[in-house]
Amino acid sequence: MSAPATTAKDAAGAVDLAARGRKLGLLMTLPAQLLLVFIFAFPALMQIYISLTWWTPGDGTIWIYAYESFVWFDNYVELITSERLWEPIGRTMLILIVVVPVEFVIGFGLAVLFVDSFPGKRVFYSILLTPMMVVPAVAGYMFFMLFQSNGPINQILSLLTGTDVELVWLGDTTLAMIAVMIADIWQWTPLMFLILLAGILGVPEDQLKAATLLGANWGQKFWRIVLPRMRTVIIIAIVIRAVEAFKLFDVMYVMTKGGPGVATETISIYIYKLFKQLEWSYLAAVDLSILIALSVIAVIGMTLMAKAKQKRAGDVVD
Amino acid sequence: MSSIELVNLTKRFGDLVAVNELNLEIKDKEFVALLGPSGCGKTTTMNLIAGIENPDGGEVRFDGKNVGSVPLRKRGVGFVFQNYAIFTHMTTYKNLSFALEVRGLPRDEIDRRVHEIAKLLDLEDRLPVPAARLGVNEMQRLGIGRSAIANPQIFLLDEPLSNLDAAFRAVMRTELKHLQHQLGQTMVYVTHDQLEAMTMADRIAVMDMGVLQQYGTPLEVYNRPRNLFVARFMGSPSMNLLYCRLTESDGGRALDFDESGRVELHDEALLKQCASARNADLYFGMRPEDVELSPVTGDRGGLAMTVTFVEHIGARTIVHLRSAGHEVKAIERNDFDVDIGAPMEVSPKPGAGWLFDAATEIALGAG
Amino acid sequence: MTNNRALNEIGRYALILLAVVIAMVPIAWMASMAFKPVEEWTMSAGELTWWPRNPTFGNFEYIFTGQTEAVIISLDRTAVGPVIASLVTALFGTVIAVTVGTLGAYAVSRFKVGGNLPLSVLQLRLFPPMAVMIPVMIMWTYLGMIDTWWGLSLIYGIVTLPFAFWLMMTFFDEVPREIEEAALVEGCSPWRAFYRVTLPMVKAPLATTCLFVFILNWSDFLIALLLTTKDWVTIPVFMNELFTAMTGPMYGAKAALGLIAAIPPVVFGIIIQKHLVRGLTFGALKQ
Amino acid sequence: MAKLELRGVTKTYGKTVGVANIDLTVEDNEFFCIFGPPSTGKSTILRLFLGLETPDSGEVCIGGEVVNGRLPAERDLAMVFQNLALFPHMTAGENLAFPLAERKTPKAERERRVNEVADKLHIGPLLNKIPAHLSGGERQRVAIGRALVRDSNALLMDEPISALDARLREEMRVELKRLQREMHRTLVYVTHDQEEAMSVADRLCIIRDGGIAQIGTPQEIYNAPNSRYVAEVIGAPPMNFIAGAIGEGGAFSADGLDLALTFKTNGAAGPGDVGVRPEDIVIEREAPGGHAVAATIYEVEPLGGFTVVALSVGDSVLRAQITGQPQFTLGEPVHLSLALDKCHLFASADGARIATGATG
Repeated sequence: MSAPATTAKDAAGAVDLAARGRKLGLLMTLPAQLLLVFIFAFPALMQIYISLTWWTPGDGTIWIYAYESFVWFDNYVELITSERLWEPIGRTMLILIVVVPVEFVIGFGLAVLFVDSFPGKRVFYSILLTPMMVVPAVAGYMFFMLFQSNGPINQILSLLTGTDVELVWLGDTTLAMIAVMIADIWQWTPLMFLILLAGILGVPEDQLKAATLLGANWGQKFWRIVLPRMRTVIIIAIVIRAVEAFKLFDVMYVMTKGGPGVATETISIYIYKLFKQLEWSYLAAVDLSILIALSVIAVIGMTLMAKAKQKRAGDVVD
Repeated sequence: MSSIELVNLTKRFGDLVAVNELNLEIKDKEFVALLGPSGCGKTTTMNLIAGIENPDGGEVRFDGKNVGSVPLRKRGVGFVFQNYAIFTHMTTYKNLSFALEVRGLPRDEIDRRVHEIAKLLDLEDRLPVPAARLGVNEMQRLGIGRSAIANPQIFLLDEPLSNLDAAFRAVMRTELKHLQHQLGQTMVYVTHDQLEAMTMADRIAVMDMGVLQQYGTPLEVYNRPRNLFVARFMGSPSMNLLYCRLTESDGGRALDFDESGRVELHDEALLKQCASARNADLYFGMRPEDVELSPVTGDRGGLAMTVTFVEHIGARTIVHLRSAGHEVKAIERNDFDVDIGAPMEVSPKPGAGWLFDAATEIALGAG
Repeated sequence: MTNNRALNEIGRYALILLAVVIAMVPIAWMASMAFKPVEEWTMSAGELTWWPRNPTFGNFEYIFTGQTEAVIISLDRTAVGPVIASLVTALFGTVIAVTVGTLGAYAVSRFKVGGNLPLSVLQLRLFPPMAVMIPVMIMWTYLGMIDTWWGLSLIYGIVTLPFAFWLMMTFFDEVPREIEEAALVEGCSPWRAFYRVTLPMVKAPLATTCLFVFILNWSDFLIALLLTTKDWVTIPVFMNELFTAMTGPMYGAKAALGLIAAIPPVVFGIIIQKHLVRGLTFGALKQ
Repeated sequence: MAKLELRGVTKTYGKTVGVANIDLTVEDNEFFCIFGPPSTGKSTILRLFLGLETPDSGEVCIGGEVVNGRLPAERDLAMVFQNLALFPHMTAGENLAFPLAERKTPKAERERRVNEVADKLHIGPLLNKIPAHLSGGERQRVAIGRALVRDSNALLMDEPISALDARLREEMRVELKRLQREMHRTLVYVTHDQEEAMSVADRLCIIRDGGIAQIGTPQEIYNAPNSRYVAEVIGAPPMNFIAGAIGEGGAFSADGLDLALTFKTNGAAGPGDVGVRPEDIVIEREAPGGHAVAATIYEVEPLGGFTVVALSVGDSVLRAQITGQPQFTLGEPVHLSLALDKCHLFASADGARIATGATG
């Protein structure tokens, strides 16, 4: 009785909404895709090419002729064997392992204090966020001044301990590392505080009220409702901080330039030095290894977050 | 078990008075509905009873004892939230056992009671399932079970049926009523749906702007509304309210509806109401099903109106009529039909009619 | 019952005040140093002063005009250039990142195109800029973009693209589909529906994203250190240079410049405080 | 104004079926109502007409012309969405003028039409307010105004008044019906409120899982449902069903119930159900002659205007709807009799209606 059913494809000879939308969509993502190719694809190929040679800008030839000094995987071999690379990685990991947990604990403690409202809450909240907003290089310089041997920190310590404290913070290897960690904790604890507070406040109000009405006290509510619901937030906070820690450069460089010696030389500072010494082919190999390592971490982090988010999305009633 | 008394209960949010000097007495094992439009203070009243909100004035008493100082945790009140507030990160079993676990009861007793309540609410096979994956209807029953398991004396429900689809809502109305008889608890039920209140409640407290308008059995509130607000709010379609003036003429009383006509009063009940009328300006209230429609003959002493619209809605037909200053809706059986524009005579069925003082909006018969 | 609640309150305030003091000390010290005259720059431990005995604007005058009577050596270059450089590059970097990011975010949010775009953009965010410096250096020198404002702005635009992209995507996801469909039905093409309806609706979130990305670009040090030499050196890099062999670090001058550099991000940060969580966690978490 | 048609249209979203092989015609200038329980494909039909969805197969026609490939903008339809979809950053006046502005209508003409629609919907004073400052009812009128401001081919509405409170809904449905008549528009109206559907529709289309169960006037659908499904979804409280068996010659017998009903069935036999609406059941206290059946009162629900009385008869429960407020006590023995001409016989197998009207 009706005309022969025509399939959507030919009936939609003209372009239908979905197709038109996709066309517009592809057009709109073009700039982003171009930028990504410009910063990802081309550089990656270039780095792979250079990393297989002994080319350095100092040779007088431009990088395209690097093939003259093909050494295949020598750079990678040296990279793995020489401890010169593993030390900075070790130091960065050390900073990571100390700094992130401390920031987490302080951040969580502060977040718990800010759960219910009290007079002045908004003002204190803004003040506690300011360290995170300060330009890292400037923060580095602040702590450079504070940690001078005749600086305020020594003075405060003298006051507290009654003795005359004259620690040479930036001159001594272990003290410098502690100073650098303090600076990082000072700057990035507010980030933990911000994320964890959002996590706690993200717990649906009604579920907390329901728990109280069912007879749960403060502790039971915290362990049975707040904490389990915050697993995803805690993962997010730690993954973000861990990734940031890999990029530590500004504060360290301004405070100690990686010194004294190589005491506070993070992976980024080590790469910067290699860059300045124009050992670009070896550096290309180092960069690629880091890129691969971090991509693996990124994928793991992403799947963790996606799985957690998907689980949260499963909360129908939320 | 426990009765509830609200004495001069008052709650303010800034300069908005959410609950204004509310006095209400709910007997033990009674099912009371707090009914009113959104923002009338019914949910705030429930929160005051539960202890989620603290009153600015007056008292909440359980069995005569003021519970103002009893913390939320210890009031032993069951509460079902409008969106159920299920612990979506736990399984159905864990939701049900929560109340008992926080009281530190032994494991085997918890297990027994969880299975008992699950069977009662037909959730037995859903116990291991994560609560987030339950359907809306199951979640609603879980919300009730989670509180009921601790056998609270008082059970408060905040519009629990509003998220359900129409068919299942009718089923849940009867199921909730039977559950209340079975558990034998005092139940306070907040809703804006007057049909729900009529079918489930033993008594209805109609509220508006934080003030109690009327408190009585469903039929009392429906048949003898205390004021214009209750008259308009109850019933679907709502009561017809026609402005008129009471006139005396040679011994008989009549209601003058200006151009729509005059109606002599012979009905005993109406005359008794007029006796207590303090001024002549009145509203004549007539439920749509109490309206008698007849072709214009002039001898029935009714109002002359014309049909403006006819709505066939299945079992009933709603006839819309209009005259110079008045609009009336009448309900007829399914097979009733009339052309738009046809003149009709509108008069109250015997015994129907409920008068209100136009100024104070209070029903004359309410006394 | 009430007294231990009072105790809680006191405990809470004490801890918060301690945290506030720790947060404020470094900033306060730099602020006070910025107003200290030369003689108070370096003090022997004994009489270190927290607040400048006789505060002066000398340091600001010094960094912006190159000399002030208290300091014998004059600067060969004033801080005016770097301040302009920081402003210009941060601004144009923001324009690039937000424009490209917004278009891409809308396309992915609405038309589910772009396949791996979201993931690859995120990856861009995760690894350190240092790891791309060699190719960037070679390309930028080849294209003559070293020490130019557009060179620096372009790299800033790319590095902060992930933030703009993900932030705008969360805001676009919150725009109800029906509103756009209403525009389509009333006569708009998909582009006009975006331009006339969706974009105006996200004006406030767009401003927030701009501020957020501006803070990130303004705070950069490493990229500017590598890609600029003289003309377009930004404030952090210039601060690093304020170190002459003779007098050692010019504390007061650097503190003054540091103060100027710190103000914009702190102010903007507080303005967009509500959306910080969303930005930093890529929309995984909303306030 | 134009006729809207779907010819053999199917639309699926991955595994879930939106609509399956639907044939539907909306006549010009008709108030065509689509009714069905939530998420059974009603909105998909509107989205197919609007072009927001493209059918997997079949043709969408407006005014006889196949428009499958056309963009929504080129179909010249007007739509009121369930959440109204007003442009939040524009004032009510700008919302109303938007369709005309998009179609490059000259300014003077735009203003004239906007004011004309504003007067008709009494939203004149609201024109310079933004939607956030309007009440639910006012926002709803502005959305309708935006759809009426242009002479579109047809007007589509997706449950436009479901968000309003009961009182306003009753008034709005009457006003919508009157507006549709005055402005001579073809209107396709989707709702899941069966009272609203019965009240407004010229013709009513009952949807079941993406397919059409029945199309007809509200009276036809109410009095002659073509299947048990339609009988159940239309009418509140819902129709009662008595399970039993149909013998030769159309005699219906249900076990545990001495009910003697014979239907004109042309030889169909086997399991069947008798359906009777609550208002077609009569309750008497004393036993009248004829075919009254003994029963006891199971439950009484006073609803003010009428009362729903549940009667337990044999092992099944029937609900009767009595006007007024009769007084019954639970468990009281009574007698019920059925309005024979209103009884329907359904085949248990496929639920199809076999006959209507029985003899005692």
